[in-house]
Amino acid sequence: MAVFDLPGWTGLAPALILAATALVLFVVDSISPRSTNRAVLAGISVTGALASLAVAVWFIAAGVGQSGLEGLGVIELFDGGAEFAGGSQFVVDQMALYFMIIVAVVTALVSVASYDYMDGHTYQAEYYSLMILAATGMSLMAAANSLVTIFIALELASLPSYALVAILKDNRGSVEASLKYFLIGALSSAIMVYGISLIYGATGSLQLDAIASELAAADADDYAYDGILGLGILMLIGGFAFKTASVPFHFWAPEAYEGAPAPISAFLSSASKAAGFVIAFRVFTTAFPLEVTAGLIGIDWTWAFIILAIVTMTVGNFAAATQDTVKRMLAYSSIGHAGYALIGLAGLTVDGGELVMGAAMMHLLVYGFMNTGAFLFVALAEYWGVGRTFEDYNGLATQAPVACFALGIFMFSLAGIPPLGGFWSKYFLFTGAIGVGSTAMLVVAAALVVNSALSLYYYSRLVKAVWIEDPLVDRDALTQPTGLYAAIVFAAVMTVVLLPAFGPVSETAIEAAAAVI
Amino acid sequence: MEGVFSYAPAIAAFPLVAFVIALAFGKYMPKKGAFAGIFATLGSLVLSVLMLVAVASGEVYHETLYEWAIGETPSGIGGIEFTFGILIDPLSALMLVIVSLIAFLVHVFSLGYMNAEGETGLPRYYAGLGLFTFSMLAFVFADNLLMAFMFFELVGLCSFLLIGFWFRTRSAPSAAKKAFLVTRFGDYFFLIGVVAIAATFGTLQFAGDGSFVAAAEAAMDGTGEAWTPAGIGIESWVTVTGLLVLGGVIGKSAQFPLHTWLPDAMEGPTTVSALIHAATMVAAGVYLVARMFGYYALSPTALAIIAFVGGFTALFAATMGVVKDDIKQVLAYSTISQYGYMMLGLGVGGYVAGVFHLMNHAFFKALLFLGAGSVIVIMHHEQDMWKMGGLKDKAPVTYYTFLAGALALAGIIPFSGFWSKDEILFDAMIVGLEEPVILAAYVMGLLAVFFTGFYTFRMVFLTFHGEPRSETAEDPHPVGWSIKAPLIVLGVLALVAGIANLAPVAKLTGLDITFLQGWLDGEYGAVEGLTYGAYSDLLAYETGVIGSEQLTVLLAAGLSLLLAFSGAGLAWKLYNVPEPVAHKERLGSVRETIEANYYQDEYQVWLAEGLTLPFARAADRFDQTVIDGLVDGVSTGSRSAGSRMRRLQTGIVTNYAALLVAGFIALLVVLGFLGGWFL
Amino acid sequence: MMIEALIAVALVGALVTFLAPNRIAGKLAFAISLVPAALSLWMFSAFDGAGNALLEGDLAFESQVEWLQLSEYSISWFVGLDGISLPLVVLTTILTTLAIVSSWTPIDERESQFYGLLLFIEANLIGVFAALDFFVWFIFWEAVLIPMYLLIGIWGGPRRKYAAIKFFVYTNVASLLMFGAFIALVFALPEVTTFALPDVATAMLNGGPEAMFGVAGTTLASIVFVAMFIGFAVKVPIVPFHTWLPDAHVEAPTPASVLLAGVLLKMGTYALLRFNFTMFPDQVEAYAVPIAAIAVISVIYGALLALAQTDLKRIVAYSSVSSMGYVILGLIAYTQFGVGGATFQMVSHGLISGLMFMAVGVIYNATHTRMVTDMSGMADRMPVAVGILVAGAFGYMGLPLMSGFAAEYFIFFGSFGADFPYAPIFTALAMFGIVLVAGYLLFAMQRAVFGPYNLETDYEVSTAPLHDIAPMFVLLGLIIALGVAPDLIFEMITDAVDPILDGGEL
Amino acid sequence: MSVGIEHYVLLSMGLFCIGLFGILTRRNALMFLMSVELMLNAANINLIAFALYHGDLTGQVFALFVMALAAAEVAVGLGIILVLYRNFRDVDVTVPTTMRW
Repeated sequence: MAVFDLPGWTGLAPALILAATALVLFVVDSISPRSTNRAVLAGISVTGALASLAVAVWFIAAGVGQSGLEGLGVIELFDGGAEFAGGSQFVVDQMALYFMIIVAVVTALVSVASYDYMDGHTYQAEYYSLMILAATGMSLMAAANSLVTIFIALELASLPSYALVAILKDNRGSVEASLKYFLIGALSSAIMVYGISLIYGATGSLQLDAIASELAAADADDYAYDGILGLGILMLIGGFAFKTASVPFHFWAPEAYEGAPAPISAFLSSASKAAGFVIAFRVFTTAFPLEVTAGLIGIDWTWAFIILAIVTMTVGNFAAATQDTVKRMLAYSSIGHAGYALIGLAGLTVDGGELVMGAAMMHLLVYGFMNTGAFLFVALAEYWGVGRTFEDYNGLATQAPVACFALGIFMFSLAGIPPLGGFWSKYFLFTGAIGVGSTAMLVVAAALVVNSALSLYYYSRLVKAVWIEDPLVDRDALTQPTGLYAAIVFAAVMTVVLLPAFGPVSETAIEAAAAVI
Repeated sequence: MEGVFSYAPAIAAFPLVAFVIALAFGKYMPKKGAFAGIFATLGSLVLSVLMLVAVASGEVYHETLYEWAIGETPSGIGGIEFTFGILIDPLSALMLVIVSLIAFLVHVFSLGYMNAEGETGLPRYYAGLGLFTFSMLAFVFADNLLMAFMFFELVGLCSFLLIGFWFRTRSAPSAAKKAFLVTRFGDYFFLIGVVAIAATFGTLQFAGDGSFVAAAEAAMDGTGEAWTPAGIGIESWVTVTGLLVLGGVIGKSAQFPLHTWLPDAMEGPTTVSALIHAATMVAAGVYLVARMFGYYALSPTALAIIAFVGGFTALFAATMGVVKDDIKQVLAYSTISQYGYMMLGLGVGGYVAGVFHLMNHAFFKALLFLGAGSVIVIMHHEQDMWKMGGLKDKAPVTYYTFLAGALALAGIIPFSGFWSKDEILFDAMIVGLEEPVILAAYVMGLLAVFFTGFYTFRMVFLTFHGEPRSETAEDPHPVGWSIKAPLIVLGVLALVAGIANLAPVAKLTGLDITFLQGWLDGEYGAVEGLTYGAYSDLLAYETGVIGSEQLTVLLAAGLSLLLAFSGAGLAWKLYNVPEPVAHKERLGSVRETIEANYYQDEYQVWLAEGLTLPFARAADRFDQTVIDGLVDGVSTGSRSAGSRMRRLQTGIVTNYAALLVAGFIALLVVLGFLGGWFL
Repeated sequence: MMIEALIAVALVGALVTFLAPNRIAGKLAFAISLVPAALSLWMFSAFDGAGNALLEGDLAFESQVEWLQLSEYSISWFVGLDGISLPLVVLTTILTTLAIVSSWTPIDERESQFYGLLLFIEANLIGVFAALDFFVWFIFWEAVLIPMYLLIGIWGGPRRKYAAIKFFVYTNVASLLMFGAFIALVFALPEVTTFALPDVATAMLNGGPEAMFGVAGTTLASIVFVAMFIGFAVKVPIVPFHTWLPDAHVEAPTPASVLLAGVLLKMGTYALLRFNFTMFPDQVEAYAVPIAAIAVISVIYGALLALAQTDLKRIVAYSSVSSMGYVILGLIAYTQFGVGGATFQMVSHGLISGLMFMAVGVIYNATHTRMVTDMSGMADRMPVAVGILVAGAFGYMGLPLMSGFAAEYFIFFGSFGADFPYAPIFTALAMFGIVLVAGYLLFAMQRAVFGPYNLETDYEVSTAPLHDIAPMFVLLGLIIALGVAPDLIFEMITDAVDPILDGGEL
Repeated sequence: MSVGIEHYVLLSMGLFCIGLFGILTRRNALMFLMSVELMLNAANINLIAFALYHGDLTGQVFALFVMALAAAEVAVGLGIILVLYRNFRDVDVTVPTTMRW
């Protein structure tokens, strides 16, 4: 394969391409600051996202990160040469590429949708470039292999997001949302940095492998730093919890998703969440191997995730059950799904757990399609100006059957009902949770049952609104914006196709999981 | 003669075809499909007679024609085959002739009774008759218990359809429902019996070495093995199963306490009543007992119960018959009572007597009902006897034939009814001399004779004698040949049928003139084990005599004749006057009870509507509130929990920060304690 | 590839119909649905399978393709038919076709969507009965929910939304419970690396699960058995998990009711037979008495509830609960006639209840009420429809020479002599249902269709059109055919049932 | 006396708690922002102290990164506070509650 010939740094190509795209957007904007040519801007960002996607897919197909004969092995970057034993700051393995793909896909979808959604708004160029920058950050998070790079990438993803949420400057909701998002984000990042500093103190290193080796070297019997280390780990979890919108760091999410422009909500709830999970996965599998860490801090850190998973999915689903506005319901449901994905970390065990973690990764991919699609439908509704509540959506199916058919697909897929992609990932999570075989995970599985029953209720409520109910007010005919429709239909098709064609996804996910564990 | 048996299936097939034709094309046909039925039943009749002749010439027919289902018995006594087959032996051949004859006559009579009266929905009527005849004929020549049960049930269906023929009224559908439900209740036990017998012996055949009767015998004398639940002794288990089957009999043959449907069944057209009472539905029960008599013969207990139920029903129904004003009602109760006699006869081991009375009763009861039908036509569908009177001269044919039937019913020598009823009472008496239970049954049967004579002639006198008591009775409606012909045929039969078995005469004179006994005993030909002789060997009854046998015979005959005459005489005294009046008040306090039929309907209706229905409603309320309430409660509960969970999101960012930190600290505390960081 | 063809035709047909214009949708769907019907009938005639699909039987129309690899576990597309599933597939295709015809009259809005959903549900039902890999089976099992939810929700009666969501959530929760239990079982089974039902069944029959969650293997097996039983009991439904059924039935449009009662309920009993009663012989023996008690309660209690109703559809709905009780009784009898009769009853009840709902629907089309208290003497105006209703009712009562009697007789005979404790008593108690069913059906008839004609309408009630009547005649013909010649399917059923009773040893 | 590592840690923890306290009590957005800065700087103290303690530079380098990012954060934050003021005529963070529950 051609990858051999390329220098090592090209391993980050997917992220670099995005960065380049952002720069191009700046250039374009600075050439003609006044005129905003939506087609060009959207086109550039879509191209960039697709290019990043293509490269990532190519890498993964070429066997980057795979061990064995045909595999090309993991690409390690910036390991500072031989004399510096720190280890690499970035690593491009299957998991990194997998999440780069998710990010790129979501970015592409959102850019396409934004073409129509941002019609008539100011700051188009800023919008796109910020989005691509955030995407770059997320893409880097996927590959970051040291607490430093992780923090930087995370901030690179966060800061543009704050601005994106506030992009509708004269919309109170948008501003309020971004304020809350920013404040909670700042707090969480502060907590996270402090956690990093504590971990640094306990281990004297910031690079994940180095941390792991330090811990392995430490003497478990009289370990002085257990408190510091534990607190540090917990604060780190706080940082991730913020990014993945998990309880108790989720408070920003409902407002941010509701107030932000719908495409941005889609972007944050799908890509940003996935990015948050990838660093969580990497840090806890690479830096804090279970048995070692447990020996030092005296407790399995999976307990933290078990608690978080149960609480998060419960809070998310129960709060979503009785919402009045569709967008807020989706926001809470995305918290609930964060809870589902947390099972991927909660289910880790000393001997393996790749099944459950792989399932979580699958879920995040499928979620990237179905949840993005759902939020894009909301974007469509906002574009039509039909209103925000369930009642306002009543009877849309009679006027826009295709979009509503797609919405039905997204909803049932989110609920995990076959024959849709959401079924696999959700039920594999369930399967994995049970397969762990521990009683605690059995409780998690039970919580999953209760919550998905409830989620069934509120997802079908939306389906009921658009398909069963009759319109409260008679609307005039609805237009069919090309970009939004294209994005929604594509997401829907992918959601369906992912049922029969799930094989590659599940295999890649499980291999990637097995590789890092 | 061998070949004729290959046509046996056609006996039942003809009416079935007629049913289909009448149903499908009836409304386009002349007489609305009547002729299809007439020709079909005629064909059946001819074939049946041929069968009779064939049997008389010494052959019998027992053939399995069709395999319904086969498999393993759950009780693990080998495989079992559920089949359809034909068994034509003296008993079934005789019954085939009776049924097809009556059915034929009823069809003919219907021309005058239904068509001439311009009824609507006649195709439905004739289709029903066809199906009815088909079911009954198939039931008669069924060679196993399951097949018998199936057609037994179909007979019930047909009765439902025909009793409810006038569905636009309120009463007819109700009566039809009652008939089906009450008999269904009996069939419930019957079906348990069928299942039990099949599970016990692994066969349901009536005849041959593979029959459940033979299996039961073998099991009882230890040569064969059989399954019984929870190790019940085989003897008692045979009794239990026998009684379970008897449930169906009691239902269909309207024995106490399941007789209540029959009087209501008079809501159907009179022709249907004739068919039901004389030849098909009600006869089916008693015929079933005769059919599997060998099985009952194995269980004295079962027989005693049969006899007692029969005797009691005979008296019980007869007493109710005396106060009825509706001519059909009187006949209805007489039917119940007469079938009581047959049960009595079979119960005391008088197999021949029972079958004999079954035959005779078929003739004279059909006659009486058709006669009543003719009267009803004459009276422009007036059924109250108090509005009749004096029809004797205006409708002589009807009168004399009806009279013949009445004499037979009352058991006046030399009419057919006398011979059979007397034989039953004689058998009951000689057994009763040894068995107190049977004696009680006999006494009740004997008393019933008196009432029979009374209500029969009360009916005759009120209807035909005296002065006309209404203008319709003044100028009666003429009746055609299609009504008269069947009456005449049946009238003759009612008179002479007794010759078939003049047992008393034989006993007194020693002449061999008990043809029916010989017939049923297989003198001409029979299936091994299904003969009177074989049954008698199985019977465990002791019989005694008073003085010599002749004396006993004379005593029994004289006693019943005396009672019959006195009953008739009383009726003559009271009602054979120009202006008869009701004498009910003389009954005093008993009267209400009797007129209310001993409150039998009341308590049964109460069981259905006073007990079951409220219970069902209560169950429904329980279902709606408790069970479904739980389900809905879960959903409402979780939704309210959800709306409480929403409130966490106060919208004030400072609270968020506080909650966030609180949550974080909580997590820290939990894990810290578990991990022991604070030490 | 026959089964794939069946499913594919239905799926593609569903899509085509969904996109077709409303006015031709009905006829189009009918034409399309004839293909699966014909195919399945051909398969019926060409059936060459033997034995039980889960227990080393030779399958008909088998096909297996690797699908997913889940760490060491593999999921494959695995379908095939045996003597139990084939009759149910045929039942599905035929009932769907007839249901489509019977909806020409009542469905007058959004036809293309309606018929599309009908075909979609048919595809999934076929899949449920044909699938032999757990995940494939479960996908179809769950996928049935969506179309039924929409069918009830969009075209249903006044309380349709409540009924639809209740059906949707209730049955789905049950499925989740059952899913979890089964997964735990598979993980607990040594050296089982697939979710193929035959593998699981074999492993269960020799050895069973090992300890998991700190409970012993046998205990785990019992827990799983109970959990799965409950999971399926909701679908069947068995008392006390039945309350979704009457609501769903009453609110659903006639064709949906036909499929719901005709086939969807059979999914539950079919699954019970395939899973609980094939894989857990020991637990079946251990829990015989409670299950038999539940069966009897379902029969009697369901019949009592039916007796208390005045809505014709509700009556039939509750009578379904009662009839399903017979199925459970037959299954727990664990004898050839018991289990075979239960399977026979699945088909028979599918036909009869379908017929009943169609007849009620036809009357409803004319009267716009289903309350027996609101109408009287309907026989006067629509003789044919009422005639068929009466015929169906007697079929329900188990009239001989109709399939209902055969089924019930097999079940009773199979369970009376069965060797679980008190079998004869339980059987006798359950048999009392045949009296109650006659009671409530005749009671309803007498009030609704007989007696003097009386119905407050501002229009003239006329007889039903031919395309409403024809499907019912087809069903009636099938019912009588199966009643006269049960061996049409009973032979292949017993052939597939025997291995279960022999505990897999052949 | 010599200043041990624990003193630095205690100092940073104190600082962190002060910042946290400020966040929980102050309603002025700018105060909020400053409190966050305090927390970040507490982390910086830790990093530098530990770098000294462990005798490698990564900690100090990281501290520089943190400062830079803090600055960026403040920039974005101030922008948001600006639009906040423009929309709500106030910089009180508890005022905007149009979206809740």
